[in-house]
Amino acid sequence: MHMEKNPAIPDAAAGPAVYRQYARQWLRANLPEHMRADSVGYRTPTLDECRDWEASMYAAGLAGMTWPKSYGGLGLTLREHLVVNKEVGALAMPESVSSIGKELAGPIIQTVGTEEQKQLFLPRILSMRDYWCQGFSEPDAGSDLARLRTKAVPEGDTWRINGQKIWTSGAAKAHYCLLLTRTGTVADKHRGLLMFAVPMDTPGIRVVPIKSIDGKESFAEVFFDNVEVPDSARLGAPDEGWNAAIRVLSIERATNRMYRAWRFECELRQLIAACKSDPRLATLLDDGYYQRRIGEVVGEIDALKGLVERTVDHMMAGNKIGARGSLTKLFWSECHQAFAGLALSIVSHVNPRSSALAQRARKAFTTSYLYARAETIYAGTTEVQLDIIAQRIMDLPKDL
Amino acid sequence: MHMEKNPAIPDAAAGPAVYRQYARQWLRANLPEHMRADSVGYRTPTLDECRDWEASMYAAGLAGMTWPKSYGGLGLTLREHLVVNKEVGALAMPESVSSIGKELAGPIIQTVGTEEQKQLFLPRILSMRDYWCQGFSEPDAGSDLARLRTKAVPEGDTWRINGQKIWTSGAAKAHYCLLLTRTGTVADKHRGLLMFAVPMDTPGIRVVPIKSIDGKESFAEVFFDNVEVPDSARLGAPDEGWNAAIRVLSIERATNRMYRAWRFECELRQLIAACKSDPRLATLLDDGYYQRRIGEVVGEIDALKGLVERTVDHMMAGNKIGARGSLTKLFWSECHQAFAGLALSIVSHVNPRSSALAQRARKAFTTSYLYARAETIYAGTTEVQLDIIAQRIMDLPKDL
Amino acid sequence: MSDNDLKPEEFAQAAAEAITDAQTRDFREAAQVLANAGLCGVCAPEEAGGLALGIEFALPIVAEAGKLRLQWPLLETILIAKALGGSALAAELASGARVATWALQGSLQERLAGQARHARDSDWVLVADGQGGGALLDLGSVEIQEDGALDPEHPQSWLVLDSAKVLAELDAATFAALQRDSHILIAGFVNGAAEGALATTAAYMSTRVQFGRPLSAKQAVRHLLARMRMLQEASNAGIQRVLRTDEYDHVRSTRPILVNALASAAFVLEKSIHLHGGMGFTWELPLHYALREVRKFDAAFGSGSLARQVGQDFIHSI
Amino acid sequence: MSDNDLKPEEFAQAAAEAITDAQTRDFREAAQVLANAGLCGVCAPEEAGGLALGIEFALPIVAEAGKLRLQWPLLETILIAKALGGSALAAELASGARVATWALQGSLQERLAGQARHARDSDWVLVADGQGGGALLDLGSVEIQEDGALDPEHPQSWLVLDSAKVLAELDAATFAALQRDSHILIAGFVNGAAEGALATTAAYMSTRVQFGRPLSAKQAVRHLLARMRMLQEASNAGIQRVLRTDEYDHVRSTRPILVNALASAAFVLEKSIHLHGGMGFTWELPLHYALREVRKFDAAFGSGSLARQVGQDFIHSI
Repeated sequence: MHMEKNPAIPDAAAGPAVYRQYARQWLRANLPEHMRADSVGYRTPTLDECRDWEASMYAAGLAGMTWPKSYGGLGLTLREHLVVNKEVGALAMPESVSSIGKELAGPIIQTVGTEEQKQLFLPRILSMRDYWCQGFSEPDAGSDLARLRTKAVPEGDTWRINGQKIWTSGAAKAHYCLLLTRTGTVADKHRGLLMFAVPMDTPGIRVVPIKSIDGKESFAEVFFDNVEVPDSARLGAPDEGWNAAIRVLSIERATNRMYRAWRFECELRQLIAACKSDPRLATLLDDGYYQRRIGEVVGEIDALKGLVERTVDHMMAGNKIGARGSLTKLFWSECHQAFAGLALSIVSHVNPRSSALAQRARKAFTTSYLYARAETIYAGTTEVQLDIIAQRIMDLPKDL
Repeated sequence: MHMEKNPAIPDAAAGPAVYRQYARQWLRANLPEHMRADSVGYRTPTLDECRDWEASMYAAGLAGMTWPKSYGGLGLTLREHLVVNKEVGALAMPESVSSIGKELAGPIIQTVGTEEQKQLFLPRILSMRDYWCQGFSEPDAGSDLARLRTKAVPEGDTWRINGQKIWTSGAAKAHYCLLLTRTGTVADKHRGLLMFAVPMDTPGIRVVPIKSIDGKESFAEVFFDNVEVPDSARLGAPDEGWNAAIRVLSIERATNRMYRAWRFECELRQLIAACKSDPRLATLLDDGYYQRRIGEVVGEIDALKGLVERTVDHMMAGNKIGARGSLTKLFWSECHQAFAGLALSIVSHVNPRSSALAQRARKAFTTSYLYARAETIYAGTTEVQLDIIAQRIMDLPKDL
Repeated sequence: MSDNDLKPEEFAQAAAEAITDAQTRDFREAAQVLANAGLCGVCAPEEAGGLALGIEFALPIVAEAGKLRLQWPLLETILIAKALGGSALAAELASGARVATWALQGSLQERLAGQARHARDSDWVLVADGQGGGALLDLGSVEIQEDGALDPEHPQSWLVLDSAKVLAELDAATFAALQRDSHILIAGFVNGAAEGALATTAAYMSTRVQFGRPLSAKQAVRHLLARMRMLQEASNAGIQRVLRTDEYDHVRSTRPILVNALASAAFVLEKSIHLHGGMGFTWELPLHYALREVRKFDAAFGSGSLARQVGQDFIHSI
Repeated sequence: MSDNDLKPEEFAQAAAEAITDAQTRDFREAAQVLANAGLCGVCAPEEAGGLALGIEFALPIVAEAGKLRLQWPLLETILIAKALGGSALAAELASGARVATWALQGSLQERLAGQARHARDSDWVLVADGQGGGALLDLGSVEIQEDGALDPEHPQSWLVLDSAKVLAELDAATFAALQRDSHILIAGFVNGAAEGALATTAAYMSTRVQFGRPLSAKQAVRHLLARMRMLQEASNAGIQRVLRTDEYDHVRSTRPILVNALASAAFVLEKSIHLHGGMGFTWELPLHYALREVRKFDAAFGSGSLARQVGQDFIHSI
């Protein structure tokens, strides 16, 4: 099938089928073969290759779907966002290298930023000129923000920041840090939290990478030692930024990476295609155990797609998303982690005589299994999600 | 193979192989075909048939293994008890209709009973002349004994008892109730608990059967309305009886129904034999899913046997069993409940054209599936066992 | 019916009332009550006295039936009335004069069909003809063998079809479409059963006090309930999704979501019973009826065979 | 060796010390330390310089290796030294002069064998000969292909055997007995790994404070840890049991308990990592090494094929 590399961006009014067809065609025509994780020609893309790819997606009308036109977005709705996500998921492309910027910093700045900040930051995020990192977690605080210690002290027109952050994804490459500090003391608990956009080249910032079990160094500890920033780096009034972050996090938990359900399916396809490419692995596909487990996974993927599409319907109808993102996050992470175990058990049958596609799958799904260890931890652990569902969705009394 | 119906009871000194061989031979030669749950000729045995069977087992030296000879027992060790249990488990015989007497009342009376009580009660339990029921649980107390309300008030040489019990197994057929009461008020919480052996024909006792989801009426609510018993019905001083019960319960949790692991295996054999007897069901045994699940179950059964045998070794070496019975109870109940689901899914393929053995398995394993709902509830729920393991085995601090 | 403002979810309340009423009556009276409320003919054509609505309007009705544990072949009657088109037979179902059930296993060709609910009380039964289509049979012409092992009150029925009288035939396309609809409604029914059980259990856990606190204060209980909710919601969302075509107007496969719904509902019901403790094991607590019903449908779809089929289909699609 | 009072469990402490010492040294020095402590030749005959003890004495040693995450083919060397009898080869292994590993998949006949640990550093490798027996090969004569996908530091090795030099041959009976022993030791190794992880995790949960209380105060955490303990203890009890013959002096099948140990250890390790939160996902927390090791053994036994085989065997036994 011939795929045109640069078809015209369709008018969203033409309907989801047209936009989805366009997205599908553009992505498949333009994603380099070596960036497709299910291709035998795959090699880990460089940061610049990822940046260029995402920038070209943006230029093609496939990023910033819901951001206002005035700040570089397409001004469309979650509906088109979902349509694009389905096609993003269906193709084994790399994860965004700018997810903190696009999913967290951008939405927070849209909520609490000054007009100047919006003009400055937002278009650069979409066009992949700036990467952001997130400075919320601290070594002793965990999910308990009342224990946050990083301190911001006003000194005339500037702020002096001291403290330490951990689990900061992409700190090494980031241009800005979305930094959460407190203006008072730890005794203030949840009051007095102040957010900044701190340029990462500010003197006094030191990044120490953390190696994760999947072999990556994608997160880091970040030390702030007498870091001075101007007041214009402040995002909102004290507490305003953090309150916005809480809202954004709860919305983003529901709307972020909507492609996950479709990527999950894409991975399942990759796994099966790899088995089919190799006579010995193909016999596994005749085994009732794998057939049944695959059938269960297909059912889970459909249910997950249902949760995602319902979220979009719900929000398009003007409802607040509330805590419902926890259902999607929890369901996805548990199903996908179990799938990662299943996939590992299949690719464990690969040996040096297996097909090239099977070899590729072996690497991809082994890494995926290791990475999946984090899926029940990040963005709120399983236990946190269960607490949220019990308390905020089911309204179960803790005590009479 | 010819099986002698009445071989001589061997001397335990001859070693476990001899005793096991004897037990195996005797049980297989004497259990009526219609009482074997894996036989096409099976029909639910009557209470009298069960009584006669257990009485004949006792006469054959296969019950009361560890009870003192002076009270009708065989005066042997847990080692012989285990040996017999293995063969009891390996044959699909009915559950004991006198388990409360044999597993609870008997051991408690041995611990706190007067010599007179021991002489009176113990031999009659073993010879199946008396059935006992257990009167511990109450409607509002659950596992929280501090809320026990059934009251015993001394009146001269007698006690007057008022209250209500629930989940009393076998109350309708029982001759005696092992009854837990309190002498003071609920404010005393765990103090002042007094145990009695109450004849069930005492005026003022009313039994209301409870139908369970497996269709049986094996437990009941029992109402005590101004029930008068002589002081000789008292088992131990206040608190003594209950403290003995706690010890007995913890030992029994570990040593009771040791046959379970071997019965579990016996059920798995029955299930597979039923499949093999029917061409359509036999194809399920070629399905990798069922093969793999059966393999996992076999591994679980072996681990369970290991836990049981280790308990015997441990106690034979003079150690206290402590909370370790919780490991066995929990592991058995979870594995067996999951197996019941697997078995149901297999016998769900039975239709009117299936073999007689398959029809029998359909009935047996459907009932087993329903009954298995109780296995994570009775004798301490799964949650209670997990709490015990966390606290008493792992010594996990609840607070610093 | 041309009322475009009608919303499927509005049917739930009305259905719940009719079903609750029907549950106080005998089988035949129940037929009248359910039919009079428009439930039996919700998808039947107007000329048969039906409301001519899509399957999405039957779904909330059937979900209520699951929630309320209705023992009556409502989803079967709705579907068969729909499939029979404008015929007199459809009118008899829509009016409650007749009741139909569906034997989900076997076929006319095999002369044995099974897993029909309430066959003893119903008039007609739909079976596969063994050649891709379906056949509506007069239950008076078949021998009914009941298997009460799983549910003595509402046994699974097997039908010996040696002298079956065929009342109507469904062509392969109609029968296939009807099977698709049945997957959706059965998924909706068992998911409704799970939703009802979850509500009952959460309420019980919130009011049942032990050691001075409600059981729902215990994290183990809260987390288990939350997990049950997650599964039930996911399954529900999947069912809603399969009602809709995709952006390209293709219908979606219904089997995966039925696999998911059956597994999730069984989990929710089993755990609901467990969480009720001793009470959960009594006949009195009605959750076991729902569990039996879910297990009957599970058996009807070959207990695991459906998941295997979904897996095979997906594998073949690659 | 005639000291009848020797108890297997007494070996654990001495083994732990030697293993801890070995972990500070390079591969060759480690061989000396482990051999000098009597570990390599624990089951080798006395004429080969071994202790001539039964496999039950190797078990606590190997469990310690699992617990301490020793990266050295200790269980392989112990087993191969045992199987080689009184030969000079056995003496070289018992003395630490040579180190042997075992390729658990493939065969000489297939000219490909795989899933050998530490093949790059070892001298010899045992492989199936493809006709029921085993063959000890000189690793210098085979081509080693490493697959670091699961474990870049200690990759899974595949061996191309086209010009393999055979040093010794094991007959079918010896090889079968050795495989039985290997199941026990591998089960013991992964169970030891689980035991170690559980201890680490329980300690972390008891000291890590959140919202003013240790994480172990949370019931969800306590219950998960308790469940992990149950699995680990059950698996351990099963391994101990399989060491002993039954009342009739029959040996017991070792595969079921290996299936159980591999599954339980993977569960315990995965959940241990999960319970450590963000810390659990870092390379720094060493539990991931143990998880990789368990997954390598799981792969070596065909990742699920072993459970299927156990199921088939049981089915055939009826």
